[in-house]
Amino acid sequence: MNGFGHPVQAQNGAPDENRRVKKHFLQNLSLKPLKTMTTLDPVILFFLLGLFAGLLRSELRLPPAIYEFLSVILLISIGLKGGVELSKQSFGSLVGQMGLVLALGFTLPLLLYPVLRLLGKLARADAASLAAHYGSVSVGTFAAASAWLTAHSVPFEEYMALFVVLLEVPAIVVGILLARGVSRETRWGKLAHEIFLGKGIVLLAGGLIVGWISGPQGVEPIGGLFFGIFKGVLALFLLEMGLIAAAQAGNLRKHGLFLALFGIITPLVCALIGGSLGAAMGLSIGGITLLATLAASASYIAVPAAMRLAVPEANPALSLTAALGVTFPFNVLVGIPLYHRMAVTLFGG
Amino acid sequence: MNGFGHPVQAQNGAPDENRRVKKHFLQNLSLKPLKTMTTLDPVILFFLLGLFAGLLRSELRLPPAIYEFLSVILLISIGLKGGVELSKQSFGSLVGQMGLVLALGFTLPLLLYPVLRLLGKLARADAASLAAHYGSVSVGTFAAASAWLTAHSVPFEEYMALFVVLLEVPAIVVGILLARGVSRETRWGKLAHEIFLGKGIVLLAGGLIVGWISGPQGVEPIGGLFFGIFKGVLALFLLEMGLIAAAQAGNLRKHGLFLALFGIITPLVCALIGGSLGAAMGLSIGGITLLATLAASASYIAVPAAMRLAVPEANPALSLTAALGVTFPFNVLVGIPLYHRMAVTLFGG
Amino acid sequence: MNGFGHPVQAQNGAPDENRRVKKHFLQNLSLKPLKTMTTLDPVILFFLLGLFAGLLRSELRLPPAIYEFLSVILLISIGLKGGVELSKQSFGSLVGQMGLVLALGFTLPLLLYPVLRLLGKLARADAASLAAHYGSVSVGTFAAASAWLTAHSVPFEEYMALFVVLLEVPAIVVGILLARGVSRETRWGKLAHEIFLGKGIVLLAGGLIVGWISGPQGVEPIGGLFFGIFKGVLALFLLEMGLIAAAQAGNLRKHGLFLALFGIITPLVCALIGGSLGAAMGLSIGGITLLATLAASASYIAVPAAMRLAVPEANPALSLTAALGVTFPFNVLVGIPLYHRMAVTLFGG
Amino acid sequence: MATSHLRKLLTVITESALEKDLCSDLESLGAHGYTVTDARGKGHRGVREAAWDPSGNIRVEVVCTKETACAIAEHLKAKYYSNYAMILYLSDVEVLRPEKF
Amino acid sequence: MATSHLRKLLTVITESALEKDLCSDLESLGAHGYTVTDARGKGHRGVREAAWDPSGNIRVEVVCTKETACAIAEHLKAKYYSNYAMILYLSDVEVLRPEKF
Amino acid sequence: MATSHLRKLLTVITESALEKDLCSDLESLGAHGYTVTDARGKGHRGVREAAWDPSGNIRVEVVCTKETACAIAEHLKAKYYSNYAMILYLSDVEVLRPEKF
Ligand SMILES: Nc1ncnc2c1ncn2[C@@H]1O[C@H](COP(=O)(O)O)[C@@H](O)[C@H]1O
Ligand SMILES: Nc1ncnc2c1ncn2[C@@H]1O[C@H](COP(=O)(O)O)[C@@H](O)[C@H]1O
Ligand SMILES: Nc1ncnc2c1ncn2[C@@H]1O[C@H](COP(=O)(O)O)[C@@H](O)[C@H]1O
Ligand code: NA
Ligand code: NA
Ligand code: NA
Repeated sequence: MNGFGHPVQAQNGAPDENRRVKKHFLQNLSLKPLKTMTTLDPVILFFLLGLFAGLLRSELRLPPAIYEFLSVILLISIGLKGGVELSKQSFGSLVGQMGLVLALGFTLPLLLYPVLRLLGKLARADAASLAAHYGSVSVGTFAAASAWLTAHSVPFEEYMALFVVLLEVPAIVVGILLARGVSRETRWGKLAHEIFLGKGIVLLAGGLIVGWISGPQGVEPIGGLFFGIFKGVLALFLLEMGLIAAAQAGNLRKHGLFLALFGIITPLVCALIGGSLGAAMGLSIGGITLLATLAASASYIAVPAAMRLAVPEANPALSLTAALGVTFPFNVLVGIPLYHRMAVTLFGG
Repeated sequence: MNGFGHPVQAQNGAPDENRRVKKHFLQNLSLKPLKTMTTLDPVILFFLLGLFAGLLRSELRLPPAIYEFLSVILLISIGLKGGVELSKQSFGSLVGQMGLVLALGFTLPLLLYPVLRLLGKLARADAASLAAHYGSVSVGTFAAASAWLTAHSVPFEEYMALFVVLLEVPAIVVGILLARGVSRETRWGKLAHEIFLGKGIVLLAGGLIVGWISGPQGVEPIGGLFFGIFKGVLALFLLEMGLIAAAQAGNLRKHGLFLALFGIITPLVCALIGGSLGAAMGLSIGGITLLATLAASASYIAVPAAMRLAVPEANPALSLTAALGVTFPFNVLVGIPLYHRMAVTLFGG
Repeated sequence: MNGFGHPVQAQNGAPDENRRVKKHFLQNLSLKPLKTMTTLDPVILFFLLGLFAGLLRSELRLPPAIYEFLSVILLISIGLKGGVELSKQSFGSLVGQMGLVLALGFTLPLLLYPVLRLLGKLARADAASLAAHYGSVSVGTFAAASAWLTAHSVPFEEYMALFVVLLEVPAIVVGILLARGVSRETRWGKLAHEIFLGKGIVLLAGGLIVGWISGPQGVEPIGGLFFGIFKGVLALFLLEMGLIAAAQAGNLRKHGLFLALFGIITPLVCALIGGSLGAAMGLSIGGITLLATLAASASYIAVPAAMRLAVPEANPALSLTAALGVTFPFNVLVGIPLYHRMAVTLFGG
Repeated sequence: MATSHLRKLLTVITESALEKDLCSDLESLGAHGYTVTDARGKGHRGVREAAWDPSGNIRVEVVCTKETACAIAEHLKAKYYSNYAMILYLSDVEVLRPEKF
Repeated sequence: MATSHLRKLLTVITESALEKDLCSDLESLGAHGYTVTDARGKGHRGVREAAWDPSGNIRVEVVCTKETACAIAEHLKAKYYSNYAMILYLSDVEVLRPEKF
Repeated sequence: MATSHLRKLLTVITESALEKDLCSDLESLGAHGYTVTDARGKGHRGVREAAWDPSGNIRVEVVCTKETACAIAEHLKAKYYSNYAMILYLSDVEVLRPEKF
């Protein structure tokens, strides 16, 4: 095969084979330092590429329309996939899990807020906003985690896309209440509109519903776009996310050590909470890993938009720097494999 | 299979199986109201998603560049597909059909104009413009109809993309003549340029020619983009069209009942005319359905652009509201299956 | 098969079969003039479509974001493909070839500069800038040439994407030295940053590295986007390039015959030099053709950007008109098959 | 052009996130229209890049009477200045059809 | 900046569909150049969204002499005002190289 | 709006390729901020189309004191005018918070 017109060989090569071959090749070259990278998925390599290009102030900038396009495909793909799997479940059996996941979404920001106020000495609005960001979830991180599990042949409950939708909203509500209190007149109607009809929820939930109604064979004809090129789209998306994360580095220097520490310790703690809940819910190791990752991830789309309008006195640089500049890279590069190891070690009996 | 990297199962699952399984699943849930949706293609569900998101004033907006990108792929795909099938026909055998289709394109606006003047009491320019919109065709509707036929395993004459090109232009000429008369000095040269070198015709006719020259195996290497992800692209396109259609709803309230009625009755009548012509031309049931759909569809790209420059005193809100806000959704949601039923009932002997 | 949802038949139809069938069909139609086109790849037909649409001043304009998106995919695809093949080579065996290719990159502009000064009577800055453009390479031309070789079943050294990266830079350095001399204070640090961290190099070299680390099976999951739809993406890209090339036609009339001649003769001479080097390096016929094409191609992305900032007094219209308006179309339409014939004739023993 | 009339052009540059709210404010304060373009820039609150959607700016123009312009300016100052990246300036323009503004 | 000169800046906001015609009008009426940006907005003819291409606005700027500006304004008023969404305003600007405008 | 203050608005239209250099020039010459939008246009150096990235224009606005505006204008004239497509004009604007500009 010597052209670009055809997909690369061995569509059915087992991933284990894959890693074995790769290791073999790298050993022959005796490039030792690269050896630690042998488990790196190409999508992660693209994230690193974006990160380095950004840190070195490369000219590389993707037009915002491309970023939008990629994220639209990602959101719909994840929703569709989840919806298809949902269509195989009896809905009743999930109601319990859904309730627990919602409770997780309300609890996490409530746990984080006092830490931020007392240890971080942050102003009320800033603490509430950060708590909301970290109580909610990042779809990009979820996509990276699913891809990682797939690449490592770890099965998981595919319907977990539903949990992404469920976890997105509660932290926003809690965050606003923490910042404003119940007394003050927050325009909840307008806010609910803003949150539930934001791009993320509409596409994710829309994809879920379409996938759920259509079922496995129903979505097959649209699978070329939403499944066939999914991982390539994820690679480009992570390239862009690398560039965006790098752009936060400047702020990081400004806002000091606290953000860096918070951005790394919080996901570790949240992952433990999320993973424990997953184990209690009886999820598989893959499912536990995913729920841990969701708990560990911080929103950088839905929550910033909602907070900007509802709690404008919170400094958006603080939360974006932590969520995009620290936690996103940490989760993608270190967290996901770590949370998997944690799931195996703690709950893998 | 538990990842995103691979297309969903059962590439060769027969569509009937597909629907049976889906029905089964929904009955088990005993969600009766959903049962009417069992024939809904996911692409239609995406249209509904866009429509609802738009009507609920969601934040969801795709950048114009994405809309352009999707429509470029759609136009080329349809052209290519048609051209490939054309390459299997002897050209001579089609000349007769082409003549009849052109005649249809000149006749429809002439039939609609008096109705709009007398019943609709519209000003000359407005009546002429609406007649031109409905005499011409919508490529998006054609794509949705082809996808519907394919999903329902109804074969059709694939070279009909040629008819899309043929039907696009005559109504514009008639519309301008109706508005301006022959006497006044319309700059026909400039207009012809505008029409024949507009985006739609160039890409559709260009795709036709490329497909026709290249033949089935020639286009195969570019099939990944133009055929492999076609239906996913159509789904995204219809999502966007749903948003755009919803945005016309405000105008609809303003311009009242007449537009709504006109936007629903006209396609029904035109479908009957188009379907009858298809039957007279000896097309298959699928072909009759498609020609009926083409006749029933209203242009929202080529004609608005041409009318805006050639007949500027016509109110563009009138025709866009009817074409995009009423007729497009009507055709996509109700019309296509209806025209197929009509074709089977009337001409299916 | 009567739908859009599935790729066109005969995924495994041999290209020879393909051409035979096409010829057959065209003979039946007895459309003699088209017969010369039987070797035209659809991607080339799309380039012609763009060229004609542009020359006829069509409305067709793709948004810049689409152009960016297509070129990002192209650059990464080429890099990935090259990197994967690189991972199969022992690196040591390539160092010699890499040195020779670098030497070619330094030599070509030095050969072209005196010709431009003496024969072309160009000002120093203009001569240096044109020399830099033609000494460097065009990634679009490389993609078109690889696609041509693949379509004609000519095998080549896939790792040549590495040579694209190597050839991109030296001519820029030489061009700036020719324009400025060594003495004057050129801000080399800033320039190096500009060049090495420009979009083209980052994506191409980034793709190379990712492909090289990941190996054949590693990149397989992202192959849907980067290989599966590659040729379709190339077709759209060339459509756009046709439009851009046509837009240079106006300048061509202004700057006269010299540019036209230079834009055609230079690639011929450079192809001979590049092809000879390829033969000396022991490349296959396909590899010789590709190196000849690279030498023959002129940069229209990296070099213009660098020259605009480093040698602003050079008239950018001169080099862009020659590179985009003459040489790119010449190479894509005439050059590539010619260089292949040359490789077969001169070095095909 | 004997019939030209003086009006104010108010230009606001601010975060894209505010577009919806800002435009409805403008209308309720008496502007008969507005024009929005996407922008990027730098100010006291740092670089705003437009690399992804919410990180960009918008540039909003309103042609209106002096009174309306001042009312809008005061309102924006009170409502947004302390928490949002925003600048605002006014200039004199001549228009042909005063009834439109 | 002792050498600055007064010119008029004419700004036109109108439907994207007019770009080609409008620009050739500007040139034939004596403008030495123009600048176009994409825009969206709202006016007497309703919201113009730019969600898809032809539904958007363009914002065209011309720096020119007072006479040219008035000639263009009158021409646009006569040719486009009654049928197209369009506004137009003029302001005073200083330029460095008067021969360019 | 008793508290408005006069400043200069400097508008530069030039090739996109210059964005980075131009913006750092502006900052080093004392501008407290700037706003950039993408544009296309035509001038003495021909049509600039934005069909692909580097062929487009940018439109840069700076609100600043008269002195800073003149310094920037002189600098740009000296550094870029002879080799780049560029125009530049100045107008008077009123701002609310003079300390920002
Ligand atoms: N002096 C200035 N001239 C032009 N635009 C400015 C200026 N200062 C700020 N801006 C714009 O206004 C936005 C918000 O400003 P700020 O609130 O100062 O961060 C910036 O992102 C710039 O786009
Ligand atoms: N008062 C105004 N201030 C700023 N822009 C306006 C104003 N009125 C109208 N426009 C712009 O001009 C376009 C056409 O206006 P109109 O013809 O009134 O619909 C609108 O879509 C707006 O972008
Ligand atoms: N008279 C003018 N009015 C408005 N914009 C202009 C004018 N002249 C030039 N421009 C803009 O400035 C850019 C560079 O101008 P030039 O250096 O004359 O080619 C052009 O591409 C236009 O966008
Ligand atoms: Na979280
Ligand atoms: Na019709
Ligand atoms: Na070369």
